[in-house]
Amino acid sequence: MARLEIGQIIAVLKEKLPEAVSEEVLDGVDPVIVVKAEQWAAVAELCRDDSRLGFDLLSCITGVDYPEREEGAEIEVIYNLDSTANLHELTVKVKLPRSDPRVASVEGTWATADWHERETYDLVGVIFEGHHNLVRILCADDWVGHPLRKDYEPPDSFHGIKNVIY
Amino acid sequence: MTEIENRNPDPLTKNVVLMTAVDDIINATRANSVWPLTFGLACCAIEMMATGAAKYDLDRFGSGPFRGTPRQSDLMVVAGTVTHKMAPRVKRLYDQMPEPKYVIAMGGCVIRGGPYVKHGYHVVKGVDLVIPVDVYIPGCPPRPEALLEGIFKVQKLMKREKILDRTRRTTKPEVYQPV
Amino acid sequence: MNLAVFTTFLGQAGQAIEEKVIEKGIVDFAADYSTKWDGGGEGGLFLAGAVRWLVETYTVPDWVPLSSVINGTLGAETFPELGGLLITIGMVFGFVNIFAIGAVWSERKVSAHMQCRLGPMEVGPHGLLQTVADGLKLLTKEDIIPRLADKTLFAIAPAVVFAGVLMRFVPLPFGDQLIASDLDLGLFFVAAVGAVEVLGVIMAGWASNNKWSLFATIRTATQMVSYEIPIGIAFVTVILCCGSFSLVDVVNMQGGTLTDIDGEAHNGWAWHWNLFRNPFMLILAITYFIASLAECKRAPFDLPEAESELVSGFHTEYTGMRFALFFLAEYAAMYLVAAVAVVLFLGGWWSGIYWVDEIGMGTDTWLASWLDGVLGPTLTAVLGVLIKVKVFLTKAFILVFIQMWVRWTLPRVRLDQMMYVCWKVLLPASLVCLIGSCLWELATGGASFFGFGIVVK
Amino acid sequence: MTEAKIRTEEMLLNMGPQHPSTHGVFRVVVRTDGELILESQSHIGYLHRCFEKCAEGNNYLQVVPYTDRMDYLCAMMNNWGYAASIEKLTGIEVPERAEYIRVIVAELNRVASHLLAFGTYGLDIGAITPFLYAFRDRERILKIFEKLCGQRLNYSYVRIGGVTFDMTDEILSDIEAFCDYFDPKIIDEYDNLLSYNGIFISRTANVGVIPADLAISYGVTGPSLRGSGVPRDLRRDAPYGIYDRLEFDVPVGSGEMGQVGDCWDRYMVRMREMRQSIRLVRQAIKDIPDGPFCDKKAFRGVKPKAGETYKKVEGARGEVGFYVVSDGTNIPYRVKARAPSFCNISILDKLTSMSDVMLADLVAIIGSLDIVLGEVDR
Repeated sequence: MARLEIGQIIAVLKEKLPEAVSEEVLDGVDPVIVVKAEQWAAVAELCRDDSRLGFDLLSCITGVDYPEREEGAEIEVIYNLDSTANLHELTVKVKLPRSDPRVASVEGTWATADWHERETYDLVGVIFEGHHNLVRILCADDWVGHPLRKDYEPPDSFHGIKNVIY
Repeated sequence: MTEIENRNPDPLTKNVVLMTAVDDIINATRANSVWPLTFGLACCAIEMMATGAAKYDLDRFGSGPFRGTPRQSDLMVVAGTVTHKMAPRVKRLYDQMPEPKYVIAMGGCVIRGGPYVKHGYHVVKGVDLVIPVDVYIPGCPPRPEALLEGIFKVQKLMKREKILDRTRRTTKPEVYQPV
Repeated sequence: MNLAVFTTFLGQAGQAIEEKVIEKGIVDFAADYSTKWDGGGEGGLFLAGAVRWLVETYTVPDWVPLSSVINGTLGAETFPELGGLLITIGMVFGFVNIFAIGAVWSERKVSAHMQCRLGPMEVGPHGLLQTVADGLKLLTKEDIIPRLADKTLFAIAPAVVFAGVLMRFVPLPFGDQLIASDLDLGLFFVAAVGAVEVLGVIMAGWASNNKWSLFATIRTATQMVSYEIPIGIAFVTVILCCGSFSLVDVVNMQGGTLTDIDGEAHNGWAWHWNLFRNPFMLILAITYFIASLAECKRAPFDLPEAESELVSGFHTEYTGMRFALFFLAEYAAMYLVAAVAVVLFLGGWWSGIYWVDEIGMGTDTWLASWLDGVLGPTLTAVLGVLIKVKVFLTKAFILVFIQMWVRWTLPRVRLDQMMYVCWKVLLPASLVCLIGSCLWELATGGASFFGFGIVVK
Repeated sequence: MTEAKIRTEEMLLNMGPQHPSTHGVFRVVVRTDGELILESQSHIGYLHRCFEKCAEGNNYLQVVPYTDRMDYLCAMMNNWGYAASIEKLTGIEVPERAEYIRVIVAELNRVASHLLAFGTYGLDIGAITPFLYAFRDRERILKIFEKLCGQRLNYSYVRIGGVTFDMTDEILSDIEAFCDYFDPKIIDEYDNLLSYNGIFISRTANVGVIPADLAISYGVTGPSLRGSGVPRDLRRDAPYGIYDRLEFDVPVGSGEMGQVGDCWDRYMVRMREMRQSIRLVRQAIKDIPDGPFCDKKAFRGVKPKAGETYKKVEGARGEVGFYVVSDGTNIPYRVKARAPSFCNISILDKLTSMSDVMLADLVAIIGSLDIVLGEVDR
């Protein structure tokens, strides 16, 4: 139980799942690791259960839309993990194709992911496979579109109420 | 503070002298006992609570009893941001209130969407798209004094009512029907 | 129910009446007539008697159309009874309304001052007319009956609740002789008619077709039925000790001139009140007060109208005047349970000071005879009645104030805790008090705790 | 009558979005068996004001007022969280004096927020007077803030690179006077009035117990997590600003009146935190240095280089986090707010299914989690 540096965290991950981490961005403001989408569920389990890592708290899930990337339109899902015992943190990124953004749900690993994933689905349109109830959470149930996609246009009116007035 | 002109276009009831004394009494009682609906949406609701609480004490003007149910309230203070998800509920609550009923739009968001007017895709740009509003109180959020002033405006409006006048009921614009 | 109202009424009644008053005095008249009406029985239908006297002595002037018919009918036997009844009802009703208006205002003021606020200030001096404004406003509000409600039940429920409370005022004295009807089974009547109110609340909640109301209904039914048991036991204990169901008798045994079992007269003082009759009575009084809070749905037992849980409880769907009736009933019930507590434990209209109590009672105490000399016998009698009314109302209002005080201080209990308090605390406590009181009466031969062996016949 | 002959029905009860004790426009659909709740389903989004979309449409400075309106009860901390994340992204150094001022205003705001939580919790439980007492004292804090920045609720006072206005000596003495007035006399009064009231304890102790591991799994943070006995406080565990120089305790729930993690514990953590906040304010006032109160350059506009960061601070309700993605322009590419209430309230459905919860308890639980809907829905 000790605070680990980012290098040690990656070492632990690679020791158990050598294929999972596809990219390490250590020169940014926060060090970020990029995990392959298909490996993410296993990585999440490992992060939580390995006592050296002990990431028991999922702080935040962020979906970011990048429609104009050189390597193809992408959606990034960013997970901010935190350890209440070890006091270290980790930012994990999963890159998904924008046309069909699918990633495994981690609500079984962290219960808080339930609502966070629903929110990300609602606003960014990422589909979390295996989520028990992936429906809209913030917008109205019959809302159309995912508002935080960069090409989103708000509806002119919704149920007879004028929406765009300028 | 804007107030809507009391609309009484009906020439039949506009100048009924006989009823003025009765009107005066009834309007005075109504104006001095404006019971607001406990209906907070967002930040403005906190200022509304502050208005009802120790320092500003809305109860001095007879508006103290915040009723939890629309059936027993005379005034709906729409305090906060109305969203598209909430709009049908606002409309329903308004419909559930007994006549005569009044609406105060408190804060920028309910007047015209406030800071969310441009990018707030989910925000109703003004509660008057959903229900008719009598008094608008600008501010983000308005101070409790502003809400008090708004309630005084409502009292003024109430004092101009005619009990024979049914136009108030019929001229309410049916802006929006929840689906 | 104030005698002042009554005398004003008299003042307007014309020459003939004035002569009669001077001739004989209203108190004597009333007593006379009520005795006549009662068939010579004990206890006074003072009000009804007085009214009958009025009606009989007052003649409609000749210029009024059909005056001969009216005068003829008034002289007959049946009409005055009916008239007296109606006026009695009117006065009880008037008292309840005026009390409710005052109580709502004072509740708002009391709460405001407890909460560093001022409360109503704008309508009338210190907002005195606030409740009048509220009431008139509610009267003129739109009356909504929900489409899916049971319309008949929905419409009559407030009336049933109000009637349930109002009916319990019948055997309730406001002072010596000031009583609508001194029923022999007065306490039994109070307890029994209480169930009507529960029925009304159940009707209201059920007919509203609202889930919150339904919850409130079930809560009310549970609560009021449960809490009637400790209240009933308190009644039984007092009845056992006093040997009478009549509220007037219960009061009379706590003050004034008491007669012991040997026929010897004693002066009645504050320690002759039932509260001090035996140690168990003290506990019982507290038990009764707690149970009575629940009975009239006051905090901390305000579960049926728990604002933070059930929106507005059983009257969620009620608008305007119907809602106002519930409101009135609630405040009337507050007074009612307080007044019953005064009758049962706090000596009713007896002030607890013998000399004061005997003013206008015909006994020859120094105060009474001095007043007789100063004011004359008629005015002394009136003064005596007024003092007793004042004493009774003061005691009741103090209890009502305590109810308010409790409400603005304590949080609300949960349903299961409410049941726990009733069945596991109040019920055993009151049962112990019942048995204890019985044994005490047996052991001491009815000696009161502080009263040094006064036994009331 | 045998039990089989009594027909019972489960009832579906819709609580909210307009309900006196859902603290805003929160909606719970509960399936009840009499007063017992079998299952509940929370619905949020009735106040979804599109913060994140608005943030993508305004420049970095203009986003600050939107953060106010997320958690309008402790706007200072939200401002701070956002400002801190941008400062981290751009590498702006905040002047020493500004850091002290930030601590003072944030802790005062925490007191104000906890006061409101205390008051409305009393209201939920059925005690009305504590609410008005709480507002009486909250007004004093608001008056100080009004003097400081002209606003009562949504201050936008903590900005990128410092604070908007300097703290004058007069305001400092006002704050000191408030501290002397408030602690310990007023908090003791609250404890007498509500905390140790028998009925209050019986309503809140052993109700809505959240075990520590469950709380962490659901991402519960702040006083609600500390009520479960987990001493996690970002001010101490991941110090930001000058918190590492100040002394304070982290109160945790200990099951004093019932089990660890019940409503009473969560409530009491808040009451004890108020004392700690006042302690922090007093220390900060004592040590506050002279100097500039802001980075003038940052006030004119910031343009971080491309990059992204997550910064969290301890708000009144828990971890306020901002994930900011910059693409090198003066408009953020993406701002994601991690709202503590959003995570805290997500545990409600689990709590109602775990143990016997009555309708009155549901109100107590929602109140003890102390949610702000502006933040839940953003």
